[in-house]
Amino acid sequence: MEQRGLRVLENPVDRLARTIEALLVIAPAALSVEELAAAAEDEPERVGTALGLLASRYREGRSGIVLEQVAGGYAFRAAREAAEACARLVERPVQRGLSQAALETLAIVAYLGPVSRPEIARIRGVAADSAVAGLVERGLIAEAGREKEGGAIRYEATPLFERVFGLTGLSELPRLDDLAESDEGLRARLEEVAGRRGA
Amino acid sequence: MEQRGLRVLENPVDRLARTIEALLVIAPAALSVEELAAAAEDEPERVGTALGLLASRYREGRSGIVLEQVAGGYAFRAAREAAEACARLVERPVQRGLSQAALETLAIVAYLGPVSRPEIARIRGVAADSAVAGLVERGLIAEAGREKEGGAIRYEATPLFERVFGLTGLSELPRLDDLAESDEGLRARLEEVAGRRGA
Amino acid sequence: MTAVAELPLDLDSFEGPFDLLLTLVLKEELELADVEIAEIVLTFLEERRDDLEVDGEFLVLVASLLELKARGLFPEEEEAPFDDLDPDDAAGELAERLAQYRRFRAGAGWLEERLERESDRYFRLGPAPLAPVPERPLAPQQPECLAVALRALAAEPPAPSLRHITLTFPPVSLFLERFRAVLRRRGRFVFDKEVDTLTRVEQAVAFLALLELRKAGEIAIGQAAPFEEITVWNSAA
Repeated sequence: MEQRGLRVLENPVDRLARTIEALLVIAPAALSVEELAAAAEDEPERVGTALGLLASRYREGRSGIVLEQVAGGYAFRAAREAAEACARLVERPVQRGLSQAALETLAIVAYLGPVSRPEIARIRGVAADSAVAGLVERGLIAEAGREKEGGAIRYEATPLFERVFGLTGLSELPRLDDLAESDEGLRARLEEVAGRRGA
Repeated sequence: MEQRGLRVLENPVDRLARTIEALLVIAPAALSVEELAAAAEDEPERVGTALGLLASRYREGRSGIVLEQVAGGYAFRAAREAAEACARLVERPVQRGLSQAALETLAIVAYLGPVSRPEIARIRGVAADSAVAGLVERGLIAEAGREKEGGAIRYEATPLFERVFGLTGLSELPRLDDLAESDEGLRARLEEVAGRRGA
Repeated sequence: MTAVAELPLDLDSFEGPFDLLLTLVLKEELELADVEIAEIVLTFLEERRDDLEVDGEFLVLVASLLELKARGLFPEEEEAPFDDLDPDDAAGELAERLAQYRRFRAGAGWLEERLERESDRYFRLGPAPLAPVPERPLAPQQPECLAVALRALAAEPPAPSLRHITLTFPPVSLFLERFRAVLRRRGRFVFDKEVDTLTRVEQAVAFLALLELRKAGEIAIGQAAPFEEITVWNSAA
């Protein structure tokens, strides 16, 4: 009975406000009043009222979550008083080494580049999408045009890669003459072995 | 002056709780108590106390933002009552349309990981290449090194897997022996069928 | 339980759901040689709905049964290609594998239910809209680790284990050897009689072997009229 009593007393804007809280906490980008209204299936004016309610609740000094109005609409951000903690969260400690997937992919790009994702996948025997994306994000490899018009994007090692590995140029990479006489031979050998590995 | 007075009165855990709110609202994945404590530069026990405070504030029915314990840590998610509005806002590429083959492969990786494609294929009796590639693409499993030098790549379940399936960790998976029909159950069905045939 | 497991079978040798048949076979309470696999396939086709997953599961299970049956049909004195795997071992391995597969299928079922139960749990994937961009600095690295990684990729893979391919049908080479042996002993044979006791799949593989021998010029083939018996003899004879 008490619960029902509570529900009757609930301000209908409160429920809309909760829906908007939910939408903002999962949104990958700022949401406009119209987008919020469409998702909540409610009136834009009522959404505006609810946003006003939330703005007073999620504000500096009162909450660690702050409702911010930006060009694209509304989004939650971290309170300024927590800026240092957030910086410590985001700034990862210096990483000592690369994962096996990243190292293999980087070695292929460094020795055989420019090289496309399908070529990397053939040599490693497994899709290279996330490893390539990770290395691009780190700035260790970068796009270097396409195989041909409309072909796959190719990647090459960057100057940052050379700095991190202490090289003044790719010609300083350790030699692999015992594996193959030329880059082409090396590529052929890697693809051939990968074909037999099958995984 | 009034502001200074307010600050002196403030419960110190409240400020830590606001810092944790800020960290959780920007985090791309669940944060462990240790990660929160390191970022907030505070004691893990006090972080635990603050999380308890936040759990009672951010809970179903009270808030559109819900604090949940998942994937070895804590994370904000949308309240279940707002699910329909959320569905109108975002697609869910990770969990949408997982095929039977993908679910079986996922179960094998989650229970046995790190495990290689040939091992998965042996258990399922069919090649697992496309199922594995699809699960990697979705971020539910990830590479975990090779079996040995030049051997097959092994895979393991990711924190995203735990988050999507709402698990605090892989240890929360039920024992397979409890799930599969026991010999006793089969025996009972055998006798039932035998009885039917005799009648 | 899935559709395949509950497929109702009404065979001469067995009546009941498909998974019970599998269980009885694996417990050796039912002789697989007496089980008409073609009938199982026909029943499945009658009951079949357009569901690729169910089709796939059925294929896996029927392939397992066929494999087991095919092994049982080759007499032990024949030189089988499964040198390291006698029929008893094969049955044991298959039983173990099917039991393991069942356990993981149950695990998959649990995951599916869990996903359904959690379908109203939404959370953000990826970074927050106004979050600071993370940096991931990397310590100085040694170029040698790149060479090591590439050498490992160029290394010969470990010899593949036969355990991965035991679900395949009998290889053509088995019948090549078998037909050559028969011709050495007798000089000629009637194909139909030679493969009479085999299953359709085995007969198909045997026929491929016949074509292969013909192509290589090792044998001559004669047939009086379409659908008549095929006679095979040594082409050198």
